[in-house]
Amino acid sequence: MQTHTFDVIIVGAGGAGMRAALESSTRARTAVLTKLYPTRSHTGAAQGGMCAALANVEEDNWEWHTFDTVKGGDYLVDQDAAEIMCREAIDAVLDLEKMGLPFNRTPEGRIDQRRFGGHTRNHGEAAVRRSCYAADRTGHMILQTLYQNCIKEGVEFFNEFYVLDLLLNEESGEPVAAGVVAYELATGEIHLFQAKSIVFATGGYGKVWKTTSNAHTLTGDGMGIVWRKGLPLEDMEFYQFHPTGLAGLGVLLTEGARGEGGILRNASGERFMERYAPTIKDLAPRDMVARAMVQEVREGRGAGPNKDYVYLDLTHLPAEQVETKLPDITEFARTYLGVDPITELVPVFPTAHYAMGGVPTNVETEVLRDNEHVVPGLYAAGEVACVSVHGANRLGTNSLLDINVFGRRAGIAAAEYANSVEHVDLPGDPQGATIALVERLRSGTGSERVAAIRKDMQDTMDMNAQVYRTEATLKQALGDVQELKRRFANVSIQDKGTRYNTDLIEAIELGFLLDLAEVTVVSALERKESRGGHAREDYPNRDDVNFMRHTMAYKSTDISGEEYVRLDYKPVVTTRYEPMERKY
Amino acid sequence: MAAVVEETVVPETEVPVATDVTFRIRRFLPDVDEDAHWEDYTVALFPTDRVLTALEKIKGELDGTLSFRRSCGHGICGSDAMRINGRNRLACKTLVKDLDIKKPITVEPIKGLPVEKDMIVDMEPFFAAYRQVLPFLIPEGHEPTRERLQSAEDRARFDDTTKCILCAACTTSCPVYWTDGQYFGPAAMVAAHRFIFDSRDSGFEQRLEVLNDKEGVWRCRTTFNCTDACPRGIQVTKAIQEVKRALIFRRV
Amino acid sequence: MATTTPVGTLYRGGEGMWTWVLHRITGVGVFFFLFVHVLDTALVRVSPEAYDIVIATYKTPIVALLEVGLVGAVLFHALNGLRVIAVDFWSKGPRFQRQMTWGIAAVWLVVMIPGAYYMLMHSIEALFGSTP
Amino acid sequence: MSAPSIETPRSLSRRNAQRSNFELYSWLFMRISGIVLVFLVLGHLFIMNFLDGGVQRINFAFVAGRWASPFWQVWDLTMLWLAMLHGTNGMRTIINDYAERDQTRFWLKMILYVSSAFIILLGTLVIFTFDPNLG
Ligand SMILES: Cc1cc2nc3c(=O)[nH]c(=O)nc-3n(C[C@H](O)[C@H](O)[C@H](O)COP(=O)(O)OP(=O)(O)OC[C@H]3O[C@@H](n4cnc5c(N)ncnc54)[C@H](O)[C@@H]3O)c2cc1C
Ligand code: HEM
Ligand code: SF4
Ligand code: F3S
Ligand code: FES
Repeated sequence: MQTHTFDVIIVGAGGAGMRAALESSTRARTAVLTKLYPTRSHTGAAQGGMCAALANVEEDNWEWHTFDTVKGGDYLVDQDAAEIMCREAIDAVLDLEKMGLPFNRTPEGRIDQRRFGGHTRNHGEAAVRRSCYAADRTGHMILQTLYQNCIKEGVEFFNEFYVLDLLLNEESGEPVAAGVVAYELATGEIHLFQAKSIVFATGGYGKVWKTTSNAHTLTGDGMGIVWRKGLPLEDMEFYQFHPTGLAGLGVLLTEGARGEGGILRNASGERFMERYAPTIKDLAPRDMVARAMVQEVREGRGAGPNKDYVYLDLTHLPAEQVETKLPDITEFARTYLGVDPITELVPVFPTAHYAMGGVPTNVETEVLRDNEHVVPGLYAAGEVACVSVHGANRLGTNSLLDINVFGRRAGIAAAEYANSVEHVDLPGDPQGATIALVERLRSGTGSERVAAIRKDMQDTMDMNAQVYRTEATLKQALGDVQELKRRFANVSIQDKGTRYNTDLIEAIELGFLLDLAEVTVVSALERKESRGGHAREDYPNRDDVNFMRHTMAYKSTDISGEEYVRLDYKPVVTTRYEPMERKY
Repeated sequence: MAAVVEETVVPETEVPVATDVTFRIRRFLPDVDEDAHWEDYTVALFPTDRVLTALEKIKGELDGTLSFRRSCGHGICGSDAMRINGRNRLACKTLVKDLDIKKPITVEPIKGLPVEKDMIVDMEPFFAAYRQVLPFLIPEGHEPTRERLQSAEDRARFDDTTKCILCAACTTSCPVYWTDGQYFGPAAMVAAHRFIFDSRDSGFEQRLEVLNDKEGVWRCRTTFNCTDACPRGIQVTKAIQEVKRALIFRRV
Repeated sequence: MATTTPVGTLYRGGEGMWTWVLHRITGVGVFFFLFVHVLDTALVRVSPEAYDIVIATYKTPIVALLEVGLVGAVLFHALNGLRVIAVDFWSKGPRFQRQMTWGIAAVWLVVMIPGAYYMLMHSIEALFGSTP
Repeated sequence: MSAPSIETPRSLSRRNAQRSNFELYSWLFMRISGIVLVFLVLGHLFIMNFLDGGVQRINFAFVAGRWASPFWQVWDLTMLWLAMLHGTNGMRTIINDYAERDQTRFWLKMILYVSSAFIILLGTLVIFTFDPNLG
């Protein structure tokens, strides 16, 4: 076993991780640990764009952007955080351009902007062009540009190092960050990393669901690790289902398609969004569009042999525009469904997409251990974190923005903190828990298989904890997940080797997924209202009296030693916008 | 990409049925195997399933030791380049319906990089070559306060090569790279092209030094394997040719 | 480290790869022929008789066949060389490389079929008497 | 668990790039000489094999007649030099491709250069010092 010592450790090399690394590595000795080669991170899959009120093509300002974000998030957004994000958005985009990102350009040579769901002019008057984009591969360009700049700055990467544990120590009775434990995939070796600051930027956990736009590797490791340490997770019931996934596959077709003028139609060809959001129609926020689509299908207006999807119509757009502004998704539809968007309607249905919730942090990206106190030296940014700028529903493009704004903040804060303190000692037997976890799985002789349990979990979550939920479906999901956790205790893997043991890794990841599925369902059960991405059919209205607050979930043990999910609540930060009814 | 758009894949008319498909996979487990060997696996698949789905199924249901990298599952992260029926492809972008399933489908690791385990190869030499061509913007002059201006035409000039996902399908399909691992390979040339032809960049002289090297752009023998292999449809050979001409005429 | 370089199957490259293989083989072949050719021509310096004896062996049917092979090889190498040059210097070259490959194949056949017939005519005459 | 020390980031050592245009020029030379050779070699083959009865008519006297003219002397001399340099340079590439060890590579190239030089000189000598009256 090896021990490495750094000032700052960044876990994850997606957009958030690398943006942090660029700031931190110039200020302090930094290492980036990532379970994937940096360019494999799922930020690269993001398509549509990144919003900032540059006002390059029409009048705009960051205050309108803030309002849209707050309203889009169904007023569960912490408004101080949203203000920071929308104000810093402009520099975030310009910084990327200076780093070399090839944005699409206006005829004047400025960064071009297009419409996106929920982004409006003057507090909801009409859709505004705010999303800065590079065709439909904005995330790809961000990921490549950040990686290229990391090469330029000589950032130190530990590629294919799976972080499996967070090391905390006590200082005057309070937890402080001390390091992480990582498993080197190539060799099966355990490494200890001691650091003054640790930044988690490990992305989301979409693989809890079956139909998802998320990568196989988005298994919520960071949230899972933090959770197992007894630290809280915030707002886990708010998970976003993106309206336009390729039907049956979940592969995403960007909202930018509707930003360019695409229209959703039901089986009879009706533009049904006119009924649900008369003002901005197809460009309503995602939660509303996803619900409308499910509603259409439920009421028998779905298309296809099983009437289980609707159509995205791009056929009225000039072929030129589709080919140049949306080349990738055009190809996805052709490759995976054999449908040509230029001449045919594309079957689409909501797909699990984005975690609004996650590891709670303040606007300095410091991780909270309860409603008020932070864990010194521990930071989180990106999809893993919950600042919360997205509240109950994230607006499209605000995540690429989030990773850049808060990734940058995390890098600066972590480095500055590291420069002001000494290393904390590692706790006793730091690698013990990790070795036990690995050995238990490697030497397990049970009869259960990882793939089977994972499939059952995804099936029940798709069935019972998707766009619409009720007390009954959520209870069903909870029972199923708990049963699966019992089965998981009896799991065994076939690969007993040390090198590139992906069998083992998948088992570990499944463990995290099961934990997160449970937290999600428990949090959802207790939120007896409908708000943003959380739609309870048994409580169809928003209830600001009882639920205008964030959920904080903790892993706890009761007197009999049984583990359970304990829920607590945290107030929402409101600065200038009072909650109103959400109409578009 | 899908060469033929078949009517049958639109589930309007026909509900597809699963058929048994055999995969002949080149296996190598460093912990137990002396040498690589072939192994056959049969799984039931739909015509619209990807080869990646098949590998997932084999790993999940038949043999957990089968190892390969994958992430996004739809051709955007570059993890799963491998040799399918003799050609470099992304497993997640190759559909069963586009393969001849009467014979076993062969799956092997990409060629020219050291095989670590099954489909997993050591990518470090590949990324080392990439890093050598200075794959980042080297801007000129002072930083402007706003964005640098660039016309839409100037932006279009290098669009093709910005699509690269560093999957290594091209480099490991190149006959020159197989025999001479020192050659930078097409992917590095693509990266160089992306910056040389960016109107905002001024690092031509610095990159020239690398590209003009013995193992640089002149090693390319225009065999077009890279262009055929590229899952992003990048005109790789064309990009290399443009770099060559830029070097000869010393202008972009 | 127990890593193996797989000797795997042959890479199923496209036309570009196979024409490159042929270009290489023909290039090497012609190069070695040129070696021998300069040596035998050098005999003219030694003695006319020696030269004529060697050249006489060139007139046998077997060498005539080889001669056809040589012309075929040089012709292919030359045509493909021009194609490669077009790929490098003509901006549309890469786009039309496949068409150009089939183009040179056609030219090669058009030249070689009558050419081979013509070159072998003498041998055929020598072996089977004159053709009608 | 064994603990091989890992360098981070793992890197592949690479020879340093030298500033020289040799590869550029040699690449250009291949194309330019190729174009010239098309005329010279194809012309040569055409004349030798197809005009007036092909190889059958070649003998000392024929050669003697041809090299009496400076035109054919220059033709053949250019062809000899270009073809040999072109071929040698091509062989150099091939050796670079396939010879795995630096040692082998070096010696193969040495053999190549020496024999090529010998052939070029021999050929030149023959063309210039050829005495048509020898017969
Ligand atoms: C298909 C798709 C399209 C999208 N389009 C848009 C869009 O148009 N606009 C927008 O704003 N947002 C979009 N999003 C959302 C946005 O892309 C993501 O939320 C964001 O990129 C997340 O970035 P990240 O850096 O937090 O995580 P990721 O990019 O997912 O990176 C996670 C990193 O963590 C590492 N990691 C994970 N676990 C471990 C571990 N245990 N040990 C070590 N390393 C670990 C991984 O290797 C990886 O490097 C889209 C998302 C998807 C899926
Ligand atoms: C007749 C006209 C000829 C043309 C147009 C021509 C053209 C070319 C070109 C363009 C190349 C470079 C290929 C590349 O870089 O990929 C080449 C390579 C080569 N040529 Fe020629 N050539 C001709 C004649 C010859 C002759 C007469 C010889 C033999 C002496 C020869 C031997 C070679 C060799 C050995 C190579 C190297 C092949 C390789 O690297 O794969 N060529 N030729
Ligand atoms: S150029 Fe194409 S094949 Fe090569 S690495 Fe990039 S995406 Fe892959
Ligand atoms: S395969 Fe290799 S030889 Fe050139 S055209 Fe592509 S780099
Ligand atoms: S899994 Fe991402 S490219 Fe295939």
